[in-house]
Amino acid sequence: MSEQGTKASSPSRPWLHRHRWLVLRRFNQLGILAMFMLPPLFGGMFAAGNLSSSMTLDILPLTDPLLLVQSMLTGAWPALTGFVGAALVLVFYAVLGGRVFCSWVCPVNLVTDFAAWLRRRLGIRAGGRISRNLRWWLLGLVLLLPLVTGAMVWEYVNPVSMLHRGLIFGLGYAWLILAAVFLYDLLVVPRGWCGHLCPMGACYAAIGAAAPVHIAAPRRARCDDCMDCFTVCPEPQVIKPALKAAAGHGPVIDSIDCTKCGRCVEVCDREVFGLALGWVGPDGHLRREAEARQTPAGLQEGSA
Amino acid sequence: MTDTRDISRRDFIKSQAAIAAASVAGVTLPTSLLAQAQDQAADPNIRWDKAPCRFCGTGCSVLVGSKDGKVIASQGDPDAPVNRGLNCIKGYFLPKILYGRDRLTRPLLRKWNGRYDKDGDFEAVSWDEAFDVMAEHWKKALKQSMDENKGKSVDEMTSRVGLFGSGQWTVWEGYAASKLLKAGMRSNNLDPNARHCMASAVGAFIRAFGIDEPMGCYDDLEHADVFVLWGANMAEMHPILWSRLTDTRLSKPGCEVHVLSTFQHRCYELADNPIIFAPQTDLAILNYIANYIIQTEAYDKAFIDKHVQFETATTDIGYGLRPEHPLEQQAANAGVGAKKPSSFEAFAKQVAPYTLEYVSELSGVPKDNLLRLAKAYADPNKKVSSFWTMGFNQHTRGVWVNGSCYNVHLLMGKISEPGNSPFSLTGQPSACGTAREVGTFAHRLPADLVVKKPEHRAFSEQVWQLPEGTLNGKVGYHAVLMHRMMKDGLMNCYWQMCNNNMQAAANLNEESYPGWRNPDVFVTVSDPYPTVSAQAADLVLPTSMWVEKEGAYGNAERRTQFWREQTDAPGESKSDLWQIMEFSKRFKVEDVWPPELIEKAPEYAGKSLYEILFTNGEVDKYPFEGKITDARGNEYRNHESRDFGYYVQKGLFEEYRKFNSGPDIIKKGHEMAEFQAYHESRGLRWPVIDGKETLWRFREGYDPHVAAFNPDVEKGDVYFYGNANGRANIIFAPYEPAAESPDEEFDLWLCTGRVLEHWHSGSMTRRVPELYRAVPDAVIYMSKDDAKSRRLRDGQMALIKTRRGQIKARVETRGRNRPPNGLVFVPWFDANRLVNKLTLDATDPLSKETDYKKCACRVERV
Amino acid sequence: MNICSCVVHTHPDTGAEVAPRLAALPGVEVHAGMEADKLVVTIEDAGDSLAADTLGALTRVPGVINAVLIYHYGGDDAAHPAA
Amino acid sequence: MHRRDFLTGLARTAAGVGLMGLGLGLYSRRAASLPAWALRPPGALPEADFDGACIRCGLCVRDCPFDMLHLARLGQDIPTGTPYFVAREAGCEMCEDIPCVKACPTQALDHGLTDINDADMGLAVVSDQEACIAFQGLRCEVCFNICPIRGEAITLEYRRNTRSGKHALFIPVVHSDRCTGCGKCEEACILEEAAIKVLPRHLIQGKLGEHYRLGWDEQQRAGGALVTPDAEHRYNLPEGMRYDHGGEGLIEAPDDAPFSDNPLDTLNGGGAL
Repeated sequence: MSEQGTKASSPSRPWLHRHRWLVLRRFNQLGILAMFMLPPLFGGMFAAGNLSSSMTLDILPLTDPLLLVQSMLTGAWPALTGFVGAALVLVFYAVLGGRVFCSWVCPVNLVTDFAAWLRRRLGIRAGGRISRNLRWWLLGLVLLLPLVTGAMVWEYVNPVSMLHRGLIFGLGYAWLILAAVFLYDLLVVPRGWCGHLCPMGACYAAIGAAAPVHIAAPRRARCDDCMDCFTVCPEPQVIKPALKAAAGHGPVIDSIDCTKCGRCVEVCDREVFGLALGWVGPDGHLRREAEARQTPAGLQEGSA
Repeated sequence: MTDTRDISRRDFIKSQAAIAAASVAGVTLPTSLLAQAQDQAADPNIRWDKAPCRFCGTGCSVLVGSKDGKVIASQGDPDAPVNRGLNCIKGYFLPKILYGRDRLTRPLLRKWNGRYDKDGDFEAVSWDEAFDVMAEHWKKALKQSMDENKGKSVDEMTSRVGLFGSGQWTVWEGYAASKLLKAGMRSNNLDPNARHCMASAVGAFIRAFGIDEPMGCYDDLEHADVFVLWGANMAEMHPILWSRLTDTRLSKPGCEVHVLSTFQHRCYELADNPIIFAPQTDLAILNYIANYIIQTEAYDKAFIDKHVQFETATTDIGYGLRPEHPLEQQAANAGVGAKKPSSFEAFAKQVAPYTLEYVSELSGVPKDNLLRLAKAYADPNKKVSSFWTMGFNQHTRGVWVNGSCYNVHLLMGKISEPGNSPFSLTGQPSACGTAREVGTFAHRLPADLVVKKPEHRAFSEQVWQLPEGTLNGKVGYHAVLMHRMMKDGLMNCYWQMCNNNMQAAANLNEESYPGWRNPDVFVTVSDPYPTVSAQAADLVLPTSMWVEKEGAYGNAERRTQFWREQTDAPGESKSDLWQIMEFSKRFKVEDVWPPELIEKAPEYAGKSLYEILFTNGEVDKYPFEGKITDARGNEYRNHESRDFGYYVQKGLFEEYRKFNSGPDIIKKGHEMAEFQAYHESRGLRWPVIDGKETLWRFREGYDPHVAAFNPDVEKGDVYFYGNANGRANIIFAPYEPAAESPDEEFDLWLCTGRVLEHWHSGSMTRRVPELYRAVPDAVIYMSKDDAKSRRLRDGQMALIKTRRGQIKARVETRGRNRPPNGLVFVPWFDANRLVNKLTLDATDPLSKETDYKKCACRVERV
Repeated sequence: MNICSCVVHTHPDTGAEVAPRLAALPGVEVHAGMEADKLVVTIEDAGDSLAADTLGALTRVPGVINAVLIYHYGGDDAAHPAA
Repeated sequence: MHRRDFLTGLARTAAGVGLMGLGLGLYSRRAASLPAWALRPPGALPEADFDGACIRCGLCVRDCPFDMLHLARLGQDIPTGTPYFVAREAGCEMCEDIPCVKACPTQALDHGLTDINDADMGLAVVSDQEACIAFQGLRCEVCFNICPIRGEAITLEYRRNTRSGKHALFIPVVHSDRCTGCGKCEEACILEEAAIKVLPRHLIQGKLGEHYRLGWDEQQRAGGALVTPDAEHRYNLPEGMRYDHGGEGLIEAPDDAPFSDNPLDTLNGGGAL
């Protein structure tokens, strides 16, 4: 990595350096929206449809696997393009890490990040506490309802698909649901939607459970407990084991909840965090490193 | 003091009383009574008056309801004999044509830096400025014409000004225009858009019968046993007549309908004998029928011996293109209309080659269908009515094919009696009343008189109080020739009224547009709406339309119908009549007549054309009281009479009657009733003699002229008094190919026409939102096979090309028109897709009418 | 000008028979109700027989049980109310 | 204590989620109902199945070359995010290649629909004879003219206009077995309120009683009588009369008189003269 070996940079790092991942993410999120909204070029849309299912350049089909499964649970059988699209999405997120969707693609992330930022700025101390596992319950519910009712019930309220579709095809009253999410995140439960409830996020988390792309804290020794990373992290519970080496945990953030937004990497003045590629073992170490450690010539931490 | 208003008021109260009683008794009243009560109760302040429909030549009557100076309601006129309260979809929306959002309200002149400039943008100007600029151009052109005509006889005079009028003009507008151009400016360059419409029918009427317009009337629709439609899509173009024909077909045992066209259209739904023939082979089919009648000796020998004379047409007459066109160079007798005397035997020999086998092969029509058609004509016990419109008329051999149809009827004696009728229908509301009867053609004068005959000119000069030798004896420029002359710079002023010739004339790219935009030409367009023509003009004059003026139309069955001014036109709009008369004030007789002519009438020296033509003691004879009052006491305005100070319409009509009803007229047979009679009736069919209408002409009993011309006539016999010998002419004409046929490069026939929902260029109907929604765009009707072989599917945008231009339109293979393989049909109403960029300006050399039905095109994927 | 309407009750099943008899009276029109034996009738002044007189005459027509006046309009003819 | 907390928490969560599920389920019942004026694109599954199969991606909307399809927004009376069209605004143009169906990544628009003429988006019905001007004898027939299944889905029935006495009526008649519900007729109807309307088929289509068969259809299908054919009939008839058992009934034998009934025919015909 380029930053390897650099000394702790000055507190007055340029803004762009402190937000380089954020800028990239926003660029990515808005770029994807723009692709769907570009007027038809050369006789066809650049990307047609929306995140539920799309067709890019008349050749690349992409389909949301959770939606497809819901649809199948109602008893419907998708067309081939639907299957191919879902498979491509599955492979993509299985490799890159499922919740990359949440931080790099999902439009609701813009809303909830804004709520989080505002909350920090205004110093709002929201007191609500609900279980972060609730999303798994909801995922179960989302999958159960089609089976019982024969309808894709979640789609009547799903803020994620509603916002993306609304931005492309017209919002209607969908802004009310988005406003609810925003206020809920701002005033009731911090990171309440993405970090606690969203069943899509849960689903993507499950998809990327074994992904070989991770954020890690290879230079965790440098940590001065400034708590900057905890403040910006949408799923702060994922940092602690890797950063604080609790119970012998390795430096890799191995929780499937990590959205790989990279905020911790860029906010840390001591450059504690970085990327780590490879399969991770149950102890929070990359497997090959764990193996290497057993060999005499062990590699230094952070050589990822 | 019990007038009609009183009666209707009483009816209203009575219906209210009955409703009150019925509600108490708990019984239901007849709906008619309820409706009456509701209508009246809804708005008793609506003033209802009659008017003929603004659209086709059928001549349906409608009742126009106005309130507070605005037309707010309409209904079919239940007392009208033509339509009995019915309308087609266009008639249903009549009031809306007045209120399109983009009505023109002020004169618009192309200007640059405050001055007229041919390349400038349109700016609003006053009427004064508009007419000043226009008159300046006209005076210059007229001066040049006068110089060019110096020393020429009247038979050689040409003119550099022209007026293109309309079969939608009111009778008096046509009459006033004729006076201004022919009498005032000594220019015969006056032609109506009826040239595009039924000039061929006129030509054939004159050649066969010596007098214009059908011998039958719409009552033939109830009396015929067999209907034959030749190139007439009555189902869409004459909707109300079609419903009468359909009713007869449904209710009369043994009635049958034969439909002939080059593609399948709505009429085929009712056809007992559907026939699709190869374009142009109608000539051969008619000769086959004549041949069949002769071969089977079915002809009416007595009738032929007594009433018919045989002639033969000059052949190989070219295609009315520019003289340097190869087709004209090749033609042996380009443009020759002369007929040679012939005989029954010679005629029989001439049609003999048109055997069933040959014609079936040539036309692509199965023998059985041809035979069935021929038998229907040849059956002496069946009354046959043939109807035709543009399929016959817009034809490079239009006069021939019209005539060949008369041949068949005359061979059988099936003519001039109820149900036996060769009937040419018209497409415009007053193609007959204005264009033909008033004679607004380049070769005509009012009431069937022609400019070529000195005695006709002399009579006209006498009626119009002109010095001898005023009228020009040389036939003027017809519609197509006008465009050619403008392109060539030989005609420099052009005034288009009441039509849309930039959209309507053929070969827009090569002739119309270059002609109009020629820097040496000044084009004025009078129209209520910004049409394609207005876009191409130099001066646009806002014009009152339909019931915004007092008017008169003559429909296809010789019925003349009047209406009163119901409402004001928006802004500064004025009627065509007002414009013509007002414009005439700009010219002193010295501007238009050479001194030697003025010398013959010294009292005219220094006078304006307006004074000579309109305040001549005849036109200004009837005073105007400031309003027109009908029998029920309703009052109407009349903006022309208000401005000019006398009852203009009445004066013009009564002077016009001197041509058709005066004691010393040259051509009898067009007699009309007095002005007021028409305001009191639902139209009268001429000749009107002693107040009585004529239903079938040329037959004793029905037509009083027969006995007058031939005192020895037998009871119920015919006499064709239009010709001096009392006989009608059977004129042989052969099959000759079309001007342009499909070849390898342009492999399809292109046929153009109309649809039910839109009328002509759509300038009115496309401004009715409902009609626009019903049929928004012109499409390319083509066969599924033709579409498939060009990799086109339904609804796809395609390019249609000819040697002259190209347009884009969607492909329609499932629509109302189903062309056979090898032919496409494109309607011309759509100002966004000008199909006349594609068409060829080939005309019938005799009638000068363009063939819009045949040229070669290609259709390809965009 | 007098115009009035009334409901005329007839003997059972004779509505259709009675209607033409009523219609024969001056100024009388029968509009409906033949099948219900309740005739809806309007009466107007006709010549010198006034509507009121005709109304009285209705009851004397055979088959009629009684006649009930429902609506009366008595207006000035010349006024032409614009309504 | 911990275990108890855990269990209570679990129960609470489960109950909460269950309640939410119930609420969602109930809401979905209401939200899933499709109003009669909204029509689905060609090939759409029956509404109950469609709701489950459609993943609200809008690809059909994007691939419609005529821009007549819309995706429902939240707040409309249509299941949010599903495609629909309103016949009065713009009907389906019935593209031969059915791009909307091809675009569908699920089978919500049935990929088995390959001939657009088999589509079933709804059914047209002439809903108001008093308003429809064709029933009054006016020449309109816009619905007939615009119908893409020309002469089959809408035909014209000719009747006599007894009021005028000499005109025919051209009455539009919709045939439920051919109508695809494309909505062009309703779109084009020139009245202020359309008198022909396209509605979901289940709302208006009738059905013959299970037990009843149409005799003539059955006979045609079977290629002959289903029971023993009728015996030959003979009749007592006066001279000059025939009786056509299967068709016309009593027939007067052709008149052999040498003269036409109309003396004018004889006079004008000339004959042997």
